[in-house]
Amino acid sequence: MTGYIVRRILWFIPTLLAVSLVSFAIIQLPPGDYLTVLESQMGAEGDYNPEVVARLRERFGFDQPFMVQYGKWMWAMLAHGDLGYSFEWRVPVSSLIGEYLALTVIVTAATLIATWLIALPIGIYSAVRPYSIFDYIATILGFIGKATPNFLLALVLMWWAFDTFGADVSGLFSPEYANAPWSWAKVRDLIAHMWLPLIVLGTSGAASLIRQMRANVLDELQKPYVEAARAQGLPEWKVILRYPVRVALNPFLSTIGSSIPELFSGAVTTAIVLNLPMAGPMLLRALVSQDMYLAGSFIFLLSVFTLIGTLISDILLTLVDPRIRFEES
Amino acid sequence: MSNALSHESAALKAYAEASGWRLGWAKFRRHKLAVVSLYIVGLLYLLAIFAEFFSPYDYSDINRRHVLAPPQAVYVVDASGQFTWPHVRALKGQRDPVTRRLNYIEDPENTFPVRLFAPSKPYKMWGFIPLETRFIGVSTPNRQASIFLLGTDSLGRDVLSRIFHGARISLSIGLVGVALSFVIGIILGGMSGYFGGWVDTIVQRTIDLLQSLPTIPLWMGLAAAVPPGQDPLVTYFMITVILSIIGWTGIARVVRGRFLALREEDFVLAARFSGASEMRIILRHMVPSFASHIIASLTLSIPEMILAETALSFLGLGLQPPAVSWGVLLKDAQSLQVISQAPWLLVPGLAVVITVLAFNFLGDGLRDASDPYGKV
Amino acid sequence: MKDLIRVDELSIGFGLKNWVIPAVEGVSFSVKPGETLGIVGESGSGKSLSARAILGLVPPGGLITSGSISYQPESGDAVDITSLPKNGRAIRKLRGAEIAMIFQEPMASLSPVHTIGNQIVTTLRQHADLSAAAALSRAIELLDQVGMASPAIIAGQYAHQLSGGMRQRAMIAMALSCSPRLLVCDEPTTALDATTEAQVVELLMKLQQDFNMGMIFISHNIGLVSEIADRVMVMYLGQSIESGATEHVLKSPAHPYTRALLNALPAFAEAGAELATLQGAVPDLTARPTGCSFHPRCAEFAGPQCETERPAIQVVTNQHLARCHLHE
Amino acid sequence: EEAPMLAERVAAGTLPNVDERLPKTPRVVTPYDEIGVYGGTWRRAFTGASDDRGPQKLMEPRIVRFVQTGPETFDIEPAWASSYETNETSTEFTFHIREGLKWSDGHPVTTEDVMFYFEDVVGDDNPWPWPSLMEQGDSRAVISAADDLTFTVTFEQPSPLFITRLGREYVWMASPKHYLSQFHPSYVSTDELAAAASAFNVEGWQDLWGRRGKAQSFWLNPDVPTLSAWTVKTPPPSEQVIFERNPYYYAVDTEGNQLPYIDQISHDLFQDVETLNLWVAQGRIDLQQRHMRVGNFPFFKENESSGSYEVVVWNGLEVDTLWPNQTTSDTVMAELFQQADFREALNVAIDRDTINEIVFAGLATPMQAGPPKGSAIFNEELVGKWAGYDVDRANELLDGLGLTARDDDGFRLRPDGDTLEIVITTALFASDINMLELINEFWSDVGIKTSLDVVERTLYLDRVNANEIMMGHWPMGRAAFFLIDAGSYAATLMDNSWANAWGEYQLDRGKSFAVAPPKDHMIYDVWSTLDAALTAGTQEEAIALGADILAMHAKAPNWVGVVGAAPNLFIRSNRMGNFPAGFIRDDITRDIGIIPTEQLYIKK
Amino acid sequence: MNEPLLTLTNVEKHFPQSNGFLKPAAAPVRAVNGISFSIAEGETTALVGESGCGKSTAAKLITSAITPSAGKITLRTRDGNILDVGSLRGRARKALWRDVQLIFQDPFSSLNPRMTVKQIIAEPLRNFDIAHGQEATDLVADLMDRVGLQPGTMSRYPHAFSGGQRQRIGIARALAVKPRLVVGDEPVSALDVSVAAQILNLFQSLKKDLGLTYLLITHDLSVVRHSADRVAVMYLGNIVEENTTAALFKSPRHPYTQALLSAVPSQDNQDKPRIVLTGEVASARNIPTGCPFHPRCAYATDVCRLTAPTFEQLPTGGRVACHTPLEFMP
Ligand SMILES: Nc1ncnc2c1ncn2[C@@H]1O[C@H](COP(=O)(O)OP(=O)(O)OP(=O)(O)O)[C@@H](O)[C@H]1O
Ligand SMILES: Nc1ncnc2c1ncn2[C@@H]1O[C@H](COP(=O)(O)OP(=O)(O)OP(=O)(O)O)[C@@H](O)[C@H]1O
Ligand SMILES: [Mg+2]
Ligand SMILES: [Mg+2]
Repeated sequence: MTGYIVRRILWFIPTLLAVSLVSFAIIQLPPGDYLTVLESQMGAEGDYNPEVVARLRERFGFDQPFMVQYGKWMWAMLAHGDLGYSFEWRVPVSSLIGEYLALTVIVTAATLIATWLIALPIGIYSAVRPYSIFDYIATILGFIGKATPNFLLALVLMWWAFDTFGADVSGLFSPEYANAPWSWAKVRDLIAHMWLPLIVLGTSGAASLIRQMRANVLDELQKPYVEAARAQGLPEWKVILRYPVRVALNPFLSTIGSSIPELFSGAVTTAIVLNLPMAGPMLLRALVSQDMYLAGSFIFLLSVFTLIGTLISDILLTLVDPRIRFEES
Repeated sequence: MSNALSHESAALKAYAEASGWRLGWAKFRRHKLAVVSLYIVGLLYLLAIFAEFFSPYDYSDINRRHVLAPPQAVYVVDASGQFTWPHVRALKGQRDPVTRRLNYIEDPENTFPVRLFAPSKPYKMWGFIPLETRFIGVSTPNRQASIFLLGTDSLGRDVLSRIFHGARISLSIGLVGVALSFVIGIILGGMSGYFGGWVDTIVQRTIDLLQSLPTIPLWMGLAAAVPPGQDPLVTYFMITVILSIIGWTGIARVVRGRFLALREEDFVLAARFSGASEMRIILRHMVPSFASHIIASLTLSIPEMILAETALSFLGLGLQPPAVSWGVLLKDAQSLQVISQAPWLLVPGLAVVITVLAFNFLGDGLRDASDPYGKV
Repeated sequence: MKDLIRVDELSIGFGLKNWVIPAVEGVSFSVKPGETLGIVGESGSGKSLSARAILGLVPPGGLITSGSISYQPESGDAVDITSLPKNGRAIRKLRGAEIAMIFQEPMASLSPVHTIGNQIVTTLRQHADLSAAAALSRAIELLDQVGMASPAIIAGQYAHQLSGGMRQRAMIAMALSCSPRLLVCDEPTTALDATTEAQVVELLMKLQQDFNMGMIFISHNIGLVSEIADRVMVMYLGQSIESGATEHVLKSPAHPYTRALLNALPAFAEAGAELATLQGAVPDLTARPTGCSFHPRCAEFAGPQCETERPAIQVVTNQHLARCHLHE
Repeated sequence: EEAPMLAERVAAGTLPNVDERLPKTPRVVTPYDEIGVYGGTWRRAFTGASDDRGPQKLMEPRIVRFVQTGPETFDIEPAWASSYETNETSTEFTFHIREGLKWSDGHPVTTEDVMFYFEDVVGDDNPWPWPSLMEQGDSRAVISAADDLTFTVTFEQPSPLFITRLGREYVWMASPKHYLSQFHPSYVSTDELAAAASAFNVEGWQDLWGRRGKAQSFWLNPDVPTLSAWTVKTPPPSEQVIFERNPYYYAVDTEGNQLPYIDQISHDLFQDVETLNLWVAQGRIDLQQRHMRVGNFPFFKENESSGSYEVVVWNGLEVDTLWPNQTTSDTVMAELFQQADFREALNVAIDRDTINEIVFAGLATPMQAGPPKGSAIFNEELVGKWAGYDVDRANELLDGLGLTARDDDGFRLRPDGDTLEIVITTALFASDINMLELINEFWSDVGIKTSLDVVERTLYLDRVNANEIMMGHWPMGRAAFFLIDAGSYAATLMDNSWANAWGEYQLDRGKSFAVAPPKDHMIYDVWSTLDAALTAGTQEEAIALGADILAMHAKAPNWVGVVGAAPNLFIRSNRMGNFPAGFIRDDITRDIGIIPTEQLYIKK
Repeated sequence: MNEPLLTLTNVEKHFPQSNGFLKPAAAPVRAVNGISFSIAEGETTALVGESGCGKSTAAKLITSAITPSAGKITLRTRDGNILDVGSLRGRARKALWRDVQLIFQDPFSSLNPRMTVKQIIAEPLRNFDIAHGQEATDLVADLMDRVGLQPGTMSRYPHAFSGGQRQRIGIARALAVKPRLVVGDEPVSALDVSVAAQILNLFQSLKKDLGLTYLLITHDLSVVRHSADRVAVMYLGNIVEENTTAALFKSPRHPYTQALLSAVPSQDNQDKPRIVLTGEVASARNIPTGCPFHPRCAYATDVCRLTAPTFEQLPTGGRVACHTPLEFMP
């Protein structure tokens, strides 16, 4: 087991290098750089000064070739854990993204959990009573959630909440807590603001989860060991929960890792519409303004999360499903 | 056995000689939602292909007198309560002096009968077939006469016509994107699954890598790299390429999995014993076996592409007006102003939902049908 | 001695839209304590369905259309299992505790995600008021009884960590955990190879003696049945076509189908000799032949009534019954 | 009088008395409506780092500033200077610092801070480049301090527009030496610089300086002393950026109350403008113009009561304009564009009223692009010229040019036989696609095909700079003092250029496509007159020369102005007092900064 | 009969355990661990043994579906040449399949569900350039007739056939190239008793008609006794005993063979005691040292634990790999 984890972690190194290279390449793809963006910003504000730009260009090293810039970034990251510098905010990236990433992780995790909490029981029930009215309703509702673009749903819900309750449902915090240090009240405030993002983000994921869970449980229900458990005289609910559901859950554990980038991507548009202080909008801004180290670091860190998520789900899987360990040894 | 044979019914013979495709179709037909979806998808494509004809107006026709007009109802009862030929009423717009909002009132006296195959301003189908008839319209070609079944946008353009035209891009972006993904996915996935070894390792690692990157930033990065202001067609193509850069990984996985599984199948070994060359084994024995699976998973990835297009447009990274796609139309509708005052501009969203739903159900049905020999 | 279980004219059908396909038709048999009934027949002849019906486990879609299954508890009156509510408390009290079942596929019948010990403990605690620890030590004891070398270790292992034979023994331990009075074995050795099969059969026979269990042993391995069953029932297309003491049925079969079946077995044939084969294939349930179900394949045609008339059960000799016009 | 918030601190002894904090002669600001009350928080919103100008423009620490004196007239007043003098030839400018003026930390402001700014902050070896404002011709101005409170700016050549430009450009004229010198290599050692950089969490000491300098920028550094009415308390990157009143602010109202009235300004970060609109409708915004789009006018209006605010309209000075590039690389088109008749046809083929009605809800003014009314060189003829809608005339002109042949779709053919198609390039941010689509419609009515090329802003500039644009769409702006940005008239302001290759020729920056205009072209006159105006001895002279340039442009249209005076919407909550309506909003006049924001107050 | 058709000499097949990148290599699976035997032309040889002992691997080696890790497999071709089966590649390997064909265990997975019976059977005809077009169709009809299928059903898909019929299709396909050696990997174990009988009869008659040589792999000893001329018994990758069927059944010499035979229920050995093996089946991943059977052998001695017995020719006929073979019972 430990050997396995160590090996997996060793695998991280080449993967991370590749990920960082790709991240860096992505942000370098668009023509121009941060300074062209700055130029046009300055132009719009009427204080364009070519000399400023020229000085900055030299300072930021934009005139150097791609690999040199990448090398410097990597080296700073490896040597000092320094993610680079945000041109736009004029601060080191690391000091900027901490809270955003934390909130992203919180929202993503909460979404994941909420989706599971909703989808799993429904999926199980649909499997136990396939082709019932409930099954059809759950399926159709789930699919509608999946089919509706997140940003559209977010906007409509936001308007609806405002129009009917006059409520402000945007953001993750009320204005009075936005800058407040973390406290119990702030956490409560966060929870109170979380439901809308959860609905928007959750609906898109729930459908697939329900379908998968339903299919998995249906599959498992056909297996002889379920019949064997019944033959043991166990009550039906115990039969279902103890056996097929346990087994059907495994595929889900394995999707933790891969659902992170998916959730995150869905969250970008939602976060923009709902004004959530999450990584998505920040990343979008960074990409648009070509704030390359900021953007690169976001992409890089998200990929790292994904990789860690995959690792965690693999480890969980080996812990939960004894068969996997067997195949491993 | 001979008498058993002679007793056989025609139906049994048909079953016995039914190919996998036929069996699959029979199985597919049992999935009612999928069948309905198939019709819906078919209808949508029909509308998209003949958008000019089915649209009551040109999608770019500006109606200065009908800016942000609400959907017009079709009446079958006239002002005096009598049943009449279906008709629409003239709309009269007025700007609110304070809020400057345009309000429209219907004039029950001034009505225009609705006609199918109505004459219209000349237009060109697909840009080269001149026509003067549209599927639906009002018969009196008069300044006040209008039939905006889904209202108009901020330039008085007919939303319905725009949805039909937008369908062209939105529906084909899925197909083209999926086709591209399919080509890349099948080649790489096939190589990976068939050759195994280091080829497999490289392809697998690449897929892992691509899948560990969050999609939207990847799109954003790539979309930002598309030189803007190209010919819309070029932009369109670039966007599909971008979408399929992610899309192929999923398909490659499926293909690889199928190849790996099939490689172990006895019938593939049997084909080898029958002296079939590797090429023939792949093309004649393996590909037909997973083609249906692939089609099913392709169908399921089309809606993803359609949604992706809308998301990209929403982020301002997709197509730009004057091109029309559902994403572009939805981008227009992304404001509280629209939701509160012209909610009909959200109808393209409904089109997206219906299409994506239909594709999902269709894919579901195809997936069930893709294994015609499996459990019923 | 009273019959432990008595199945009377049991019919099971599968509903298909508006008509019912009879999968088991009028099957009757009984088992006494300490007795073994072997059920043989080709695949699809309704062996498993009959066995499952005894536990009230007819698969979804299936329906007991007529007949009764009366189980005689240790004390009190016989209960009709067919009249108990599906998966209800009454039937659950019997399952596992009084009537246990061993399934065909040992790998698939054990939960892949619970340890062997855990699974036995669950059964034990379901039926007896035991502490977890007591249940576990009982489980280990049981594993020891079925001949596991180091039962404590096995209890902590998962199904996939065991060999086929061990899995089957674990299944047996589980089935025996509540000392059932009737053990239904549905092809318990089909998945095992010959040497392992021998181990399992040996064990079952020993345990039956120890506990004086009634046993129903389903198999299409006639050789095996001949070895362990006291009485044999042969099934064809959902009907019991012959039944009686093992030596009667297998040494002097009364039904042409049984005869044909025995002749088709290489084990019973001369080396190199042509095996007698049954012509045709087992018809589909939906296309059950009129008259005697077996008549299209029968080599010993008794007359036109075979095609039109359903044969009734005939007594061949004492306790030896056959459903054939030949014996009218 | 002073704010209760400060009075408390005075009472607690952490702050000197208000008389000691104010200069001897504070700037007196006349409130628009009434004397305000102290206190309250002004709630605004911003989009992030790149929106820094939003908060900043509320409180720029200017030495002189614009004030609006009439519907479309402006004046310049001294701000933290008590007065200034200009010599007759516009070469010498003397400024007097208010006596007793203090930085926000209480440190007195002296000419030392001015000299520090010019010697150590800007210039070649300094963190920030020399401001172009401080140059005239080829030489730089010389700054000299006469005493602690008086300094003089001397130019070699006349610089008639110096004061006007000073009211607009980002040249603060003084930096708090006592604070900033600790980050400057001339004053401290490299080690100390490195320590300072790391204390500010930046890479190098250079990052402490400049537009987004962590130490120097008053909106990023709570510690940097400033002369603005509020100082930042919670700087970005934060969800909510908060400014708090400057206890040493140098202005008072007419009753001698120290300004500002408002205690705090808070800026909430938003990602998508719809969020902001929602905040507006919910009454979460007190006063804001940035990001409030005209298209949402009905929405804002309809939610006025629910959000208890009012939509206050100011007018913009910009005119939405199309720039036919007479030197476009498509030579056939270039030749056509060079025909005055063709350009006139383009102009009169547009129904500006309809555009105004549909795109601007009828709130803007259809007009030709030129300086606005109220500007010193307003040219009525120019603004009204070719702004009517006359399809017949347009057709007549086009036919007159021989463009009579048509293609299958009814579009005119160019002399070379191709379809006459104009590609309009526009940058997303600047334009309303709807307007261009309407123009597309109008022009097709006279047989001219158009296609739209919507590009990103940076790319637009790239294209402009490479002469890759056939017709640009960019507002003609900053026209109130048109000489400041007279490039539009001389084709040398590249994004507003109607002849990029000629403009480049004049700029002489070595672009390969630069080409001399044809002999006797009016542009030569424009260039020479403009040169004369910019170096005229007095502002009056300069203005007179400017008027000449306008007259040259009134002969034939060089661009296609569409609508101007577009409404700029302010959301003003009902509790916000002293905010006037109907002002001009323009970047030159510093947007909202044209009103003294310090006299705004929150009603109790 | 002097020169055997097929000879295996010390053939080994080890499957390296691929645990993926960056993992220590695990011990290989020694699926076939040095087996030697030969098959004479016209004979039916049976290969028996427990599940997992390497029978299928041996079949694949012989049919050149996989290549041996060590040892030599030779086939005597029609013109008397000796072909090294283990080293064949490409065209040459394809040529081998004209002589050697495999019948699969599972009649359901070995037929491509998307091809008609005609296409399936015609596949080798086409690929080996034996017949095309109408000629091929006629040949297919002929083959189907021979294996007892209605030629009229050739345009059907496999899903319309029963298990026994499918197995016949598989046989017809194998016979299409007129092979000399047919390897059947448990060809009847998935089939019902009565259907299995049909197939076994078919084998017998084809052997008679076409002079085929069979290698039958099975663990059903009653099938072996009925159909095979010779038997080879495998245990954990090794052949432990080989003899004529009659001799082997009469007098097994290896303790494992003995146990195996005793486990087979049949009417006439009802009174014989069953020999129940104790101990656990070892796996090919971890073969015990010495005699691989020693942990389960009732007669095991110290020698058995230490040294592996060699495969010796016995004076009484047959060969056995045992230090202390059981007594010969004539
Ligand atoms: N869920 C079901 N739906 C429809 N038919 C079924 C179902 N379960 C069993 N049957 C049918 O009932 C008949 C009897 O099945 P059963 O499982 O009892 O056969 P069996 O004798 O046990 O066969 P085997 O030896 O293959 O286990 C079969 O023809 C089968 O097709
Ligand atoms: N490709 C392979 N890779 C690794 N191990 C293999 C491979 N093929 C077979 N083995 C292993 O080799 C051993 C022998 O396998 P083989 O299939 O030859 O057994 P068998 O005698 O045919 O068994 P059965 O009766 O179950 O078919 C087994 O332990 C099996 O797990
Ligand atoms: Mg069964
Ligand atoms: Mg095998």
